[in-house]
Amino acid sequence: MKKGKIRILVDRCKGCALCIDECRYKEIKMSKKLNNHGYNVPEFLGKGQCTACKLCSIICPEAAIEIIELVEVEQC
Amino acid sequence: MKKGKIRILVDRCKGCALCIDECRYKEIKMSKKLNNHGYNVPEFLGKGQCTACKLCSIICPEAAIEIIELVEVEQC
Amino acid sequence: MVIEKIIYKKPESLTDCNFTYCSGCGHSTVHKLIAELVDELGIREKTIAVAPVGCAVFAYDFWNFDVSEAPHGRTPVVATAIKRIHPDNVVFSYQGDGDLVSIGLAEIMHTANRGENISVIFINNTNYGMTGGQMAPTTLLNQVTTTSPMGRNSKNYGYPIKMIELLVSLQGVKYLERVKITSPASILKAKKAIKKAFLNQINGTGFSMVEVLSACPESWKKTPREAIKWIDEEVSAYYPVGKIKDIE
Amino acid sequence: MVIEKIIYKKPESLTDCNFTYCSGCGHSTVHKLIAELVDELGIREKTIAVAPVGCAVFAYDFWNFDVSEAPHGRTPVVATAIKRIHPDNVVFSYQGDGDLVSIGLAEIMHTANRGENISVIFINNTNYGMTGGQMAPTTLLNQVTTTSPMGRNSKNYGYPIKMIELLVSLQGVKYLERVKITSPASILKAKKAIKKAFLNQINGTGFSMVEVLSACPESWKKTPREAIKWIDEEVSAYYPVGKIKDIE
Amino acid sequence: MLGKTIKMPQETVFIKGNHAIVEAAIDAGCRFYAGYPITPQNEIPEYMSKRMPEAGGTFIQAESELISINLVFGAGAAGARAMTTSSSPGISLMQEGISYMAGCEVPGVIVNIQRGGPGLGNIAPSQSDYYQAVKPGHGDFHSIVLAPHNIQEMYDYTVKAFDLADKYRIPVIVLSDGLLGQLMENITLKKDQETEYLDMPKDWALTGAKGRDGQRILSLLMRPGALEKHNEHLREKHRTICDNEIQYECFSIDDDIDCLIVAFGTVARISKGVINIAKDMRIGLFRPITLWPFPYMKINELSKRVKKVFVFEMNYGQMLDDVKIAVENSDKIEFYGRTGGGIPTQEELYQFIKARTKGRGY
Amino acid sequence: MLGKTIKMPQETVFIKGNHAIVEAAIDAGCRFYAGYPITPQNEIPEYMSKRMPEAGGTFIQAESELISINLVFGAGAAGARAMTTSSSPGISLMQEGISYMAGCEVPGVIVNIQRGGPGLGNIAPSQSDYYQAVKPGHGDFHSIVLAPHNIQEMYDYTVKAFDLADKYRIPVIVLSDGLLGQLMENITLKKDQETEYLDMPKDWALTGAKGRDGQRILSLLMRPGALEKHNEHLREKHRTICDNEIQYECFSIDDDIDCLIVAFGTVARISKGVINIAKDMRIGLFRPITLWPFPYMKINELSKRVKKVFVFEMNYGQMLDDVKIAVENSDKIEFYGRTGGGIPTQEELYQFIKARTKGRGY
Amino acid sequence: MEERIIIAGSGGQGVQTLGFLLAEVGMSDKKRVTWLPSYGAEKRGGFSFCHVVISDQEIYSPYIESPDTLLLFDQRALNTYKDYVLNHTLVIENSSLIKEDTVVNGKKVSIPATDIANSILFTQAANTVMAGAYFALKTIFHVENALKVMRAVLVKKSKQIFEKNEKALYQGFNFIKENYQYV
Amino acid sequence: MEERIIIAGSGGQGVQTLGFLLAEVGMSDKKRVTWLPSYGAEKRGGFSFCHVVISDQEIYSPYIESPDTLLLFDQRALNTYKDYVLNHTLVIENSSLIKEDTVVNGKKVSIPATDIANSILFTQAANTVMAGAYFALKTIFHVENALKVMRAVLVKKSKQIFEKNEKALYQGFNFIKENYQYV
Ligand SMILES: Cc1ncc(C[n+]2csc(CCOP(=O)(O)OP(=O)(O)O)c2C)c(N)n1
Ligand SMILES: Cc1ncc(C[n+]2csc(CCOP(=O)(O)OP(=O)(O)O)c2C)c(N)n1
Ligand code: SF4
Ligand code: SF4
Ligand code: SF4
Ligand code: SF4
Ligand code: SF4
Ligand code: SF4
Ligand SMILES: [Mg+2]
Ligand SMILES: [Mg+2]
Repeated sequence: MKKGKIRILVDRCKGCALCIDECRYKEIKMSKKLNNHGYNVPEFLGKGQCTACKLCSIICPEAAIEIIELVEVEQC
Repeated sequence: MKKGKIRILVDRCKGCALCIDECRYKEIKMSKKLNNHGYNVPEFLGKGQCTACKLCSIICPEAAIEIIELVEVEQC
Repeated sequence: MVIEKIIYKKPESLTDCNFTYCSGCGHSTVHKLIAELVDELGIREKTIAVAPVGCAVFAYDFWNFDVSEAPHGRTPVVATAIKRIHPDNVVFSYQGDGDLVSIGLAEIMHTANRGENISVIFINNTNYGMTGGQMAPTTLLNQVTTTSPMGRNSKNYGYPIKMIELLVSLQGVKYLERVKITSPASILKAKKAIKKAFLNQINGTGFSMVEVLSACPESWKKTPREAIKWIDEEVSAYYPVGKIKDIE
Repeated sequence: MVIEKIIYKKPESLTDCNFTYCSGCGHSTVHKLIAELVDELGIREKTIAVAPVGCAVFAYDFWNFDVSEAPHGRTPVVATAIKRIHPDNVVFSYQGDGDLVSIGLAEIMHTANRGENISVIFINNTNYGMTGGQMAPTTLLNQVTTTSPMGRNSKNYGYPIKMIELLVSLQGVKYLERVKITSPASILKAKKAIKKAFLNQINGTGFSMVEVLSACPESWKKTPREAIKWIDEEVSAYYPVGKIKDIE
Repeated sequence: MLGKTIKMPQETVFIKGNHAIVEAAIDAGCRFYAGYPITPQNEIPEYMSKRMPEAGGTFIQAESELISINLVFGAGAAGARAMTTSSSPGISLMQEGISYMAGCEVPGVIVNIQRGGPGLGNIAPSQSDYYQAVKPGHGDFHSIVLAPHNIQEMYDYTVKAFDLADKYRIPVIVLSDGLLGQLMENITLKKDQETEYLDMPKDWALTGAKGRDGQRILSLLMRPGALEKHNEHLREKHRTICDNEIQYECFSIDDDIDCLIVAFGTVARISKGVINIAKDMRIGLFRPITLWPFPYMKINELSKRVKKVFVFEMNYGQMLDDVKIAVENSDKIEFYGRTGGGIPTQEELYQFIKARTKGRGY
Repeated sequence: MLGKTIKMPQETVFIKGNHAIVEAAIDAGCRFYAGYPITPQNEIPEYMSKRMPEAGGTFIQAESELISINLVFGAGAAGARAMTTSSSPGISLMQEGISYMAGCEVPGVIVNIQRGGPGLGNIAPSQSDYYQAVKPGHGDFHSIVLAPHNIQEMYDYTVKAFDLADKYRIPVIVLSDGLLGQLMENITLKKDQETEYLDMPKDWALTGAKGRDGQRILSLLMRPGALEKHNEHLREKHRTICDNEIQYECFSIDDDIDCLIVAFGTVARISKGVINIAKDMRIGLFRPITLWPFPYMKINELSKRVKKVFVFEMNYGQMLDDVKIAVENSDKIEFYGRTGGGIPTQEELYQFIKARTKGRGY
Repeated sequence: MEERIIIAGSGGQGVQTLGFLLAEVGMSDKKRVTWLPSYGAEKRGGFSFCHVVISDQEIYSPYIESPDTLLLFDQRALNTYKDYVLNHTLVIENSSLIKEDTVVNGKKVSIPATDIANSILFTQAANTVMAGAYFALKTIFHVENALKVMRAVLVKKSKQIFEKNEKALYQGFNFIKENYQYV
Repeated sequence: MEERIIIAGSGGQGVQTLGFLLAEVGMSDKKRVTWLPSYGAEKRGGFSFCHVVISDQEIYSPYIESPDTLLLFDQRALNTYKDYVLNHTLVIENSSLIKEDTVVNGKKVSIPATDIANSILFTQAANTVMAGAYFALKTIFHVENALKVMRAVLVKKSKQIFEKNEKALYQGFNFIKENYQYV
């Protein structure tokens, strides 16, 4: 299983909450924060369960979610 | 077999000749006459073979052919 | 004794004005059929026609019932409004292929889709007759016209539009038939189809359209006989005649 | 050691301007997909879009490639001309259902019939979003809108027009697919369909159109989630998704 | 719902301009409406979709402005009182249809809630369709053009539009704008009023040829001279209208004014405010209500009594043409216009007058 | 085929007005044409369907005038020289599109071979689209309007139209009529001429964002003040055009004329004939060639030198409005117009002048 | 020199072709020429006319109200244009199709053009017969000039058609020469 | 008496509703009233404003350039309208959403309307809080009058919603009474 995390571009987000439904690991949750446009935005929990599966970014209408894969590399 | 004759409303006729093709008894023939609009018009020959079948009037675009049935009636 | 019984004469619903169409023109035949039907159905006093812009714009000179003009292509729209105002009248639009398929395509489709209870008589002569025989969306492939001097090619102009086939999928449409008028038999069939379109309206069935493959000897540069032959051989090969939809 | 590899970010073909559409609006999703595809196909420098009059008129703020406006409904006409002038560019029209099915019905049909080698992205959200949610020819039966306060009834307004089914009979049309964007899986399918429409154009295949069933939470008075559900349950029941025509 | 009409005592209501149009049409006996959405007139088709069925009439949401105007043409030809509404780009699309109505002498009412242009422009109020209303599309014809300046007049002149349309068999345009369309104000409705020409017989209308020969609604006149004769008939009608139907308001015009403002619609209203604050100057307002027929004579007469004629519009000077025609001495005329949806304020008009009169008001 | 162009020695040809338009467009580098049939301009799309492919350009037979004008819009936006042609009712249908071209600053040429109106009218020549050409559709904009009066000018001003369109990014209308469209006359073609602005770079055109950010062709400007700013820019452009592009012809205007005729196009031609036969009167002709920008100043100046200003048109007085604006003293103006396809004859114009000047020519 | 000609008849009679021929002849003589057809309705057998002006100088109005010459093919043409005839107008009328002649002014010449054309078994050439008559009457052009122009156009199509037209032209020309002394 | 009010904020904050409420209160007091909304874009979270004029006499311009009262809901509203403030203008600003206050002229009153609304667990009622502040500051209307109008409209919808709004109204009213002496 890949490991990953996401970055929400808070000011692009419109708080539609569709990403939350999509994450089967419940790594995303609605927060109490309002962004600059007054939308209530979700936050990434970072429980370490994110697999960088991209589903949240695919459903996100706003292209507001960046997906980051965490790749283990040998130190050299 | 019914007997009939036709009357061509010469000034409605445009000389398209379609009626001529339609009469299987060849009762209609193109004449040398020009009507008031300059069209060369056909004439009814009256050979006595007309059956008032109406085919000529059906094909006539101009409603220029009247069909007359000749009905034998007992004198009284 | 022999008495003379007139069994056919020019219908009452025609005025005394001669048709001004070219010799052998299909408009004349269809005008005549419509007048005959209006007589036969006894609806002269409640018929309202909408004439198109096209050769048949002059229809109002020939029919002795109410006729309105309409801007080019908007013919079924004008008919729709008249029918909505006078639902008990018999209202039909009479349209050429330029009027109906080209500039008025949106109008006929929306009218059909709304299922307006009108009858549409559609005269397809595969060109713009009135303006001098230009290419229409209905022009056959390779047909030479004044704007397709090398013949219509599908690469630049696509394929001839089959209007009936296009309308068939619309639920609002109740009756579609394509006819020709090249012989007494086909003319009688055409008349029956138009009658059905009128009766559908009278019975409240809904939108009906009859497409008539119609001669334009003038633009086709053919004699009336040749024109009819061309319809039988070429035009109806591409545009098959017959009843395509009939929902009671 | 763990290094961070960004495997998805906002596509290059989007400007830094945030979408101004409502939360959960389908336009945003499709804009994003198109931008991703333009990046992936490496065609940003030769893509020319034509934006409609409708909510997506603002598309030109969001895409970082050339975009033209077009009068309401004439979108595919403008695209046609641009493509004819620049045949090596990738030209697509992006249109709402009001734009494409209502006022622009003749334009899309004639463009399709001419077989113009363009791609059409058709956003069907069953209403006029931009003007405040009025009934469109695509509005579902019984759907309440600001101009169908009692719900659309077929008697006065006919039936919702299935555009894809209407275009299918035109020979000039090469590819038609209806998609939805209600889940990651369906979004990926939608993306594939749009890609195919672009590739068809690049390969010279001809006219391609993809219809996207798209959420308009604002007019539907639904949350984004409810809107998506309504598409899955109601909208796509009437407008079945899938590939309807595909001629190579 | 916001902007919903509020009923007040004594038959008055607090109502939005767009809604007032609807009530007026229904009160005037209009039972056929067709329209296509466009901001800022959407409340008209929206409200109509409810009100017209209630009134037993036909509401059709047209699929385009071409369909709208041609539905109105057909309904008018059938003898009905019919209306469509739109805003600037949509009205441009109706130009052919309006010309047909004029040529065929089919009555009908067209409401234009103008917005900024050219092209798609924006949705803010504007008066930049003066030209296409008053100097219309192809052929020698005119529509009567009425320009209300408050919501009471949105109602009253819409009612009147139907009367004029029937009286003269002519298209009548109510030329309003986005501000008046959206504005709410108290007005008095005259419910179910008898309009003067409502029961006027329309023997020319198409109703079926019952007991008579078929009759025609047409504008094609191909026989040599026929169209010219028809146009002469139309011109005669135009002359009659010019003689009888000119309407205007003189506001604060007394014998010793130095300046005359000429303005219509929204800008006329704002100009009244200018006069109200410009206590230091002697200014009157002449407000044309009929833009066609245009009150040339009256303006000419008034212009002789003043030192300056100010023309204020929400465009770059369209009515200005007609004022120039009316005013003999062009040096007297000063124009100030805002465009693209800009609304001139009392203050800027006041300052403009001041600047052009060296502060003296003339 | 009748009406076929006949080549003459020395690069002159005997050519039909409608065909001259086609040759001019091709010679001016137009490689995109879209049109829909309508009499009396059918020879243009017909001849184009042959000539444009020969010239390697695109000919599209549009399925309506809406499609025509929007194809021209698209081709213009893509940087091409593009043209459409029609006649009056068809031009009415283009009003929205022309407004968009003006708003988006897309160049393009629109030829109007005017016919009688209103409505379907007839197919005889007319000048009754002056209004919709010169006082156009929605929004504050202008097209440049050129009015040729013979076949040489049908050619020359069509070529010029393309130059002006590109120079100013503006729609240009060639306002002709059925008589000039159908007339054959000897003219000189300037084959493959270099037009002044043919190679003008069009960085604003949509060609794909090669090495740059995406750019836009648009007219929607919703941000507060943005549209007004854009309109001010358009107005500046209009002013520049007014300063630089006014064209007219003074015919037989010398110091001691008593009467001035103002006429354009076909009627100007006939008016020359009037002057030719009216040896007993001292008459000059002022012929505006650009109808917008209109030569107000020159007419104003000339009008001061004469006792009468005659305005002759094939309509009920549309350019008359602009002449009234130009001429200070309205009592001097006498109007004679034929309409609905009527063509005024030399004789009737001559008699009219005589009657209005008590036979003295003034 | 300015010669203003109106030709009128019905669609199909060759009215426009005749006008065009005269225009070409004028041009071959290095004159300025305008040719203004009627348009739109003639194909339906309707009224057809054209205006041709041939001149040494700039031609102002190509639209003719006071014709120097009127070539009338049939009764309707005569009825329409009879009031245009001025004292100086030359009227050439096709007497085969004009029965009631009500023209009073002008110089009048009648020629049975249709009958002459029929007599050479080429009805369509009635217009060429009329042309022949015109050239016999108006000496501003040489009939040979006309023949040259006709040859250039017609020979391309068919030698036979040219020859028939040539015959028609001369029959029209000679008919006038034989029947009208005062020319 | 003429009171010219501009209200501004973002779509969804109840700007139009507040304007409409003030208009209704004016009417209930037998005044002439105009209400001019912004239209078209606000549903997309865009800028939203309305102009309300309440007067004893005919109202000329319903479009306001020199407001007597400005009700500003957020930073963008303030930025847009700060230059409209004249010496006599009363500015009521929602300090919950306005952080940089650059207004210099006029009489200024700050109230944390959004916070107050949140505190009664009804964020949507920020506009009613603002209304309460307005009625506390401008004595041309009675707050009871406003309550009556609100009751007529809201009770139809839900008693609970009315009660929350009533509470919001009074909290706004009282906040002013408690914090601003000069009123
Ligand atoms: C708006 C407009 N565009 C174009 C025309 C010119 N026009 C008149 S009839 C016609 C086409 C007629 O073709 P069709 O409808 O097929 O009728 P047909 O004459 O062939 O019977 C056209 C283009 C017009 N009158 N109005
Ligand atoms: C000629 C014209 N008519 C009407 C309008 C108003 N208008 C703007 S957008 C629109 C409809 C948009 O609906 P749709 O195409 O479905 O797009 P959506 O906003 O739903 O994405 C209308 C009618 C216009 N701008 N121009
Ligand atoms: S990438 Fe997948 S696992 Fe990670 S947050 Fe998004 S949906 Fe959840
Ligand atoms: S899907 Fe995107 S826009 Fe919606 S809440 Fe998640 S991050 Fe925000
Ligand atoms: S009725 Fe029949 S038989 Fe008689 S002429 Fe006509 S076609 Fe011949
Ligand atoms: S079918 Fe009719 S129009 Fe044709 S030739 Fe016979 S009678 Fe004449
Ligand atoms: S041109 Fe064609 S359609 Fe028109 S009248 Fe002649 S034959 Fe009929
Ligand atoms: S109104 Fe509908 S289509 Fe328009 S932006 Fe909002 S959700 Fe999207
Ligand atoms: Mg046709
Ligand atoms: Mg939509």
